[in-house]
Amino acid sequence: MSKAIIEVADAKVSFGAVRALDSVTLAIGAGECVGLVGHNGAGKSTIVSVINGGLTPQQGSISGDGEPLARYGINAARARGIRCVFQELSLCPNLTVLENTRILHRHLGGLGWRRRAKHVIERSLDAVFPGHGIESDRTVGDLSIAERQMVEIAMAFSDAGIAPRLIILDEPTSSLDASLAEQMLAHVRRFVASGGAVILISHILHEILATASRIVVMKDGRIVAERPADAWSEHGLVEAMGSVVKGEAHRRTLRDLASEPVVIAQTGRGLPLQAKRGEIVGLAGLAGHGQTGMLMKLHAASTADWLPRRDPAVSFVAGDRRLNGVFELWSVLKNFSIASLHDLAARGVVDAEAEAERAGEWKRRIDIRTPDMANRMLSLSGGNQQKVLFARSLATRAPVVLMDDPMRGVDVGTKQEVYEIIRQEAQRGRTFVWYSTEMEEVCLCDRVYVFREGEIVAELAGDAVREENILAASFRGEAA
Amino acid sequence: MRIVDRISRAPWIWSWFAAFLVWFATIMVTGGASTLGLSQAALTFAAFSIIVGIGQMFVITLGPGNIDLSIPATMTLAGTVALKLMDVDNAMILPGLMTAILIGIGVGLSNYALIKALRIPPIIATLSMSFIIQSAAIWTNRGLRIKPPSFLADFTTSTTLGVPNVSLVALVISLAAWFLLEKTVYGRWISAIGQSMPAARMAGVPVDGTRFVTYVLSAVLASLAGYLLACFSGGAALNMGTEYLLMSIAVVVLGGTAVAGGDSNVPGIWGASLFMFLVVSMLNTYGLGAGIRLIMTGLIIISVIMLAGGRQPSAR
Amino acid sequence: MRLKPSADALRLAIPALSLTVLLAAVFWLQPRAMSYIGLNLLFNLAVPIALATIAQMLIMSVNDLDLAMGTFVSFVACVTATFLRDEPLVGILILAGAVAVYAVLGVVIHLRGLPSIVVSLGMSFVWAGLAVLLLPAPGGQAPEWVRSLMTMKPPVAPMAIVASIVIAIVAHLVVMRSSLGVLIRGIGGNQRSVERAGWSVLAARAAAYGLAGVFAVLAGIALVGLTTSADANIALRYTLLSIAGVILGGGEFIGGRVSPIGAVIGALTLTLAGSFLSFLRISPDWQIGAQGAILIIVLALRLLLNRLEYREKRG
Amino acid sequence: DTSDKKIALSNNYAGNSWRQAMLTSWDKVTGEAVKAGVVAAADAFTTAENQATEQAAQIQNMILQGYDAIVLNAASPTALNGAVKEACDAGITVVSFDGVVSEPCAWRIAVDFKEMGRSQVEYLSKKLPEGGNLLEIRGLAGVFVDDEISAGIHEGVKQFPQFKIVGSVHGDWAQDVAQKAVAGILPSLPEIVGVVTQGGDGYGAAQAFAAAKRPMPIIIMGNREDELKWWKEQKDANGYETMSVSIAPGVSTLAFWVAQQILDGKEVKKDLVVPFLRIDQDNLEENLANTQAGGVANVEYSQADAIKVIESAD
Ligand SMILES: Nc1ncnc2c1ncn2[C@@H]1O[C@H](COP(=O)(O)OP(=O)(O)OP(=O)(O)O)[C@@H](O)[C@H]1O
Ligand SMILES: Nc1ncnc2c1ncn2[C@@H]1O[C@H](COP(=O)(O)OP(=O)(O)OP(=O)(O)O)[C@@H](O)[C@H]1O
Ligand SMILES: [Mg+2]
Ligand SMILES: [Mg+2]
Repeated sequence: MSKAIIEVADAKVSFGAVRALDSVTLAIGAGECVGLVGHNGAGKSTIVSVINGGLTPQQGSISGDGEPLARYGINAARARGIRCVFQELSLCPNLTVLENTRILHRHLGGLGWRRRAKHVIERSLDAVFPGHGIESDRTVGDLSIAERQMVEIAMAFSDAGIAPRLIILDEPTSSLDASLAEQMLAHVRRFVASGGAVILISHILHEILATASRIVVMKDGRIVAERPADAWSEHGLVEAMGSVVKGEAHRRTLRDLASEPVVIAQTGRGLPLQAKRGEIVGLAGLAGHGQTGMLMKLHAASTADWLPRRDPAVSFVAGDRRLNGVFELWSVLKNFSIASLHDLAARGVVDAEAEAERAGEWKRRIDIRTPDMANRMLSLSGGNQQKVLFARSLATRAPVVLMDDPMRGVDVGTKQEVYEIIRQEAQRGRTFVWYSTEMEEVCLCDRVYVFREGEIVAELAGDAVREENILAASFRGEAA
Repeated sequence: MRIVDRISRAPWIWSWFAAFLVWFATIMVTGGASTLGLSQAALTFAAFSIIVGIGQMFVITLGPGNIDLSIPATMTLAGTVALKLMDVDNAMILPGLMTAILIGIGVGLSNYALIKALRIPPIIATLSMSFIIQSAAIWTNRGLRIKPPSFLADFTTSTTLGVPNVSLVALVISLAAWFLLEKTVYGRWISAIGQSMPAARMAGVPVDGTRFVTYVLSAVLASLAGYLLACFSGGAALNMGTEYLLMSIAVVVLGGTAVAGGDSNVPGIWGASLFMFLVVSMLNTYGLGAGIRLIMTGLIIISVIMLAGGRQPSAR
Repeated sequence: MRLKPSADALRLAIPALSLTVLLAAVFWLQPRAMSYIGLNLLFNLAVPIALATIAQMLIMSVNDLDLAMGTFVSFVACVTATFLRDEPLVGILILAGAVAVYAVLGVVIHLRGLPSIVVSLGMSFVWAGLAVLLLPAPGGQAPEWVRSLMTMKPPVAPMAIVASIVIAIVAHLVVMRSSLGVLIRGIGGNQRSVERAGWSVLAARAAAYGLAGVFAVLAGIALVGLTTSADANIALRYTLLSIAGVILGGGEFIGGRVSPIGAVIGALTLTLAGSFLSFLRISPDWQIGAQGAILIIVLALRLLLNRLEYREKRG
Repeated sequence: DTSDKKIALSNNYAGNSWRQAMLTSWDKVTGEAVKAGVVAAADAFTTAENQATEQAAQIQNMILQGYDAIVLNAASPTALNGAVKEACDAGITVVSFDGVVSEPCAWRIAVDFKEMGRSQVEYLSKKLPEGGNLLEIRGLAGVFVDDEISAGIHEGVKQFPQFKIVGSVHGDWAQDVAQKAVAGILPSLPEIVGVVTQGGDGYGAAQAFAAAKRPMPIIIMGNREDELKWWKEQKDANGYETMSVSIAPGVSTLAFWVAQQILDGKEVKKDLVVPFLRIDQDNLEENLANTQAGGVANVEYSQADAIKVIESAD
């Protein structure tokens, strides 16, 4: 290969204890489409941020067209023709399509920019998604998720002065149906054929196999395999991605729960969900396919907004700590005790001694690493914050614990400790409903519901809880 | 050093510091001769701001966008109705107080009904409500000033061991508020809601119930302040709450309570209320006009928030 | 062709509908209002309110709130009735300075991460103090040109209507059509994506505040043109009126969802609501309360229509 | 004949006892006039907040409603001129009282506020010939009446230089605000012999002096019932002497009759002066007895009174 458009060498990025990138080297040349696959949290989005200029690696170098780039940032990347479609929505929902185009292309200003922006985006939309039917004066917030994703993709391919050379697509088809996805992939192929470069990230493996010229597999922040596309099969990819370390310590002990009572149930579209006393129920499937929504529904159905409940029916462990887990102004102690105040209070007055004692107990039990529980919650590392949220939930008397991908940012050692606690608690009769994006965790469950497009599509129990089965259920439809 | 460091990080210290400075500057004019008189006056009049300020603080603690603009009208209505009911009769003191409190409960209920059922933003809901309450106050008594029962008039205007009785009442309410905030489950709940409503809900906090109680609490404290103020000043007037609109917000903010919610502060309200009274007295004493007085007040509010805003709040 | 109207159009339809209903009610109660002079009388005091509402809307479009709007407009009115008339150059300098102060406030709020509510609460005292210093007692006089501008009698439609339309169009061009307006609203919608495209959010916020200052200055000048003189308390109620106007016009406190045309309609609606009440001849005791009631009713209507919109979206 | 004429009252504020007394008097007197068929209607309108903009809109609505005359208590002497001019242009008679407007086309039933301020100092000079320190309580900053009365007081002090104003506070015409402001400044003041006021603030000042245990100065009262009652108590207890002065809320009824006379075709001068209502030591009891509990000392006018006032101005 001649000169790469962009080359990242030996990049290391960590967020606290999480090694998001561990010595990653990746080069993309003109006229190739690199497929990037890996489990959730493998570091795919992180390498994208590095290439895009949004994130400076703590170690490693970046070079473009053969020359090393010392001061690399968003504007430098854009000037080199590098564009990105981000995994999460990155349009302004209150603006129209062409106004978003204006925000993206800083040099589009001046009188009559609307006409130019309209031209730019519509040409691109027409090219990528012929017959798309999206008018450029519609507000993005009014568009369906699929339409938004189409606009984002078209925006990346649009040309308003600086022609795109490298386009990074981070799970671009997650909300597109098969025909739209095919339109996009066809455009990618055309773009690559005309000398452009593309990095394509997707969990839908056959898309990658059909489109990429080279496939890179990432796992736990490293590149573990890299081969031309025709040297891969779907099965091979799944195997290479699989992050389950099937050590003995992780094996589930098969238990007979048939005679236990059902403690929580929920019906909706798809299969009904129910969990028995002492059971660990997993919610699996690709991220964002309705698992969190299900947990919220379960939670709302068993809690009251007006009057406090003496005996809590469920408790909740948040995965998105910032949004619905941590109280940032509070100490570790108060963060821990908020859900079990009723047990620690007499006539509404919190018994400070009992509170401190209970907190001390849990601090020892799951080893929260802080010298003093009166320290600010935010002074804890991410993993330790997560432990506090676990402790908060487990310290309640609630018979059911709902967990929303609670291991984000938790390091391996801590995970093992928490798994052990969950097993013990389940043994004592507590029920867990556990959404996880990590296959290893899903495989710890007694029973697993696989979600796709907001509904439960499969129920796996006992020995059927295996990675292949879960992946197969998650991808069914696309792969068929 | 540690103690100095800790104290300088306490959010309420700035308002106390400012109040002390202004107090000192004022008594220096008379070479210290006015110390007792000024201190007593400050304690007396700060008491009313403190009582309404505490109510407003509970509401502001609920998080961004929560503010009670119906406080002045509630004060007026409670004062008017209670004094009319008591009609200078010492035997009616308790029924009068009960009526004032019932009015507070009614106002709080209506406020939260508008906020919750009609999804009207709290600012506009409480404002609209305040117009209706004001009309109700006019309608009940057409602004006639009925004298308070003699016992109440004496009680509110006299002192115990040199400390004004109304400030003792404010002290009791403050201690109760402090206790509620720091020691009870309810205090934890409002602080949690103010920091993050979704997180509070997921932690099992009864969010609607707590918010409802808080709006009721604010209105009840406002009516209590109206009741006391009407007795103190010799009768309810239709405009008697007016200046407590901005005052109630200002003392909360100056007192170090986070406007973004979740972090409230009772001692700070004392400092800020004393300060707000003393700064007017000082500027009056120095013979400064209304214009300068307003400008200085504004600049001081902004400087206090700039000073307090740049620091990391300490762990609670 | 799409058949379903966009959310923007619906957002506008709600306030427009309330205004129409209210106007019909007013015409029914008072047919005399249905004339050139009648319309002017109904609406001319809405012109400064509309300008102040646009100013508040600009601040709200970057997810902030200005509690000093009323005192600032009063201050501008005092400057207009004194300096702008007697020494136009000094007057213009003062007003330009005031706009600059607004821009600086935007910078400070962004840099220090301060809550806009508190900063503007503090500023409201400052503006009020300056106004009292300028005009300790009501007085001053409107500059001739301002007065004649505001009392002009254009053909076809009365000045109040023409001015409202002009304000709506200009604000629409600035906020909805210009690049700067897009940027400002972008901050309200998704600050991160604006940053990610390489823009300076600080500069954009300062621009939003500065622009708000300009519209608020225009509000003060227009007000003096109508009242012929000023006093330090002349526009205190504009703070809450302007917020209510933005909300009535379909704007939201956060998310950068605003509508200048809606805001102008909201201001007209609020003014008309007052007239409607006085045509109803409510007992003086309850006239004040009725103002609260009408605010509640109009906002409740908004909720109802929002529900319809929501159902439409899902359906 | 004015039996088919409609008159409106435009009132800018309803939030104190004086305004409520004014509205009550209006209601009573005009109600009888309407019943007797003197006029067709006499409706009262009031605005929520004391704001000129709101009142201007109110006047414009009255123009639309087709009233023949507008009786006006204005929020600002100048800021309503635009609306008043429009009313005049529409052929409507505008009669302003208490808060008068400067627009030439309107009639003014004015109280000489300056004189009201000056006379306070004159009274004090008679009671305290050797003079002394005075405390001034002002009204609401930025409002016309406040500025006028204060100017009169300062004129009076110039005239009687044995007095010196050693402190000045804003009481916003409210007892509780006045009480608070006086209590704040009092500790730092030397001995005070007299308090000059603007009405609605004397009782609050007295309370503040009592609370500070300072000798009670001569506090000029403002005709409120609570003030008169306190004065009476002091008078009975220790012979306390003072005077009380204010504009009578019933002046609204005078304005009503003046408007009716103008509509009837009478020639009326544009500027009429009503005397302020003054209560002295000897007529205190009589006035107190005639004042509603919690209200304001009042005088209501009849058609004949109005004709007398009009004629005496010629
Ligand atoms: N801003 C951040 N702060 C802390 N941790 C982060 C941050 N961004 C990413 N991480 C962590 O870095 C790791 C790699 O994340 P990355 O987003 O690159 O994963 P990914 O491969 O894109 O996963 P997915 O398939 O879910 O998109 C994850 O463990 C994630 O939790
Ligand atoms: N802002 C802070 N203020 C005070 N102490 C802090 C702060 N940030 C981190 N610490 C302390 O420094 C230590 C190391 O933090 P760091 O986030 O690197 O931990 P970590 O190794 O990532 O932990 P974990 O394995 O649980 O993720 C933590 O134990 C924490 O108590
Ligand atoms: Mg960590
Ligand atoms: Mg990713």
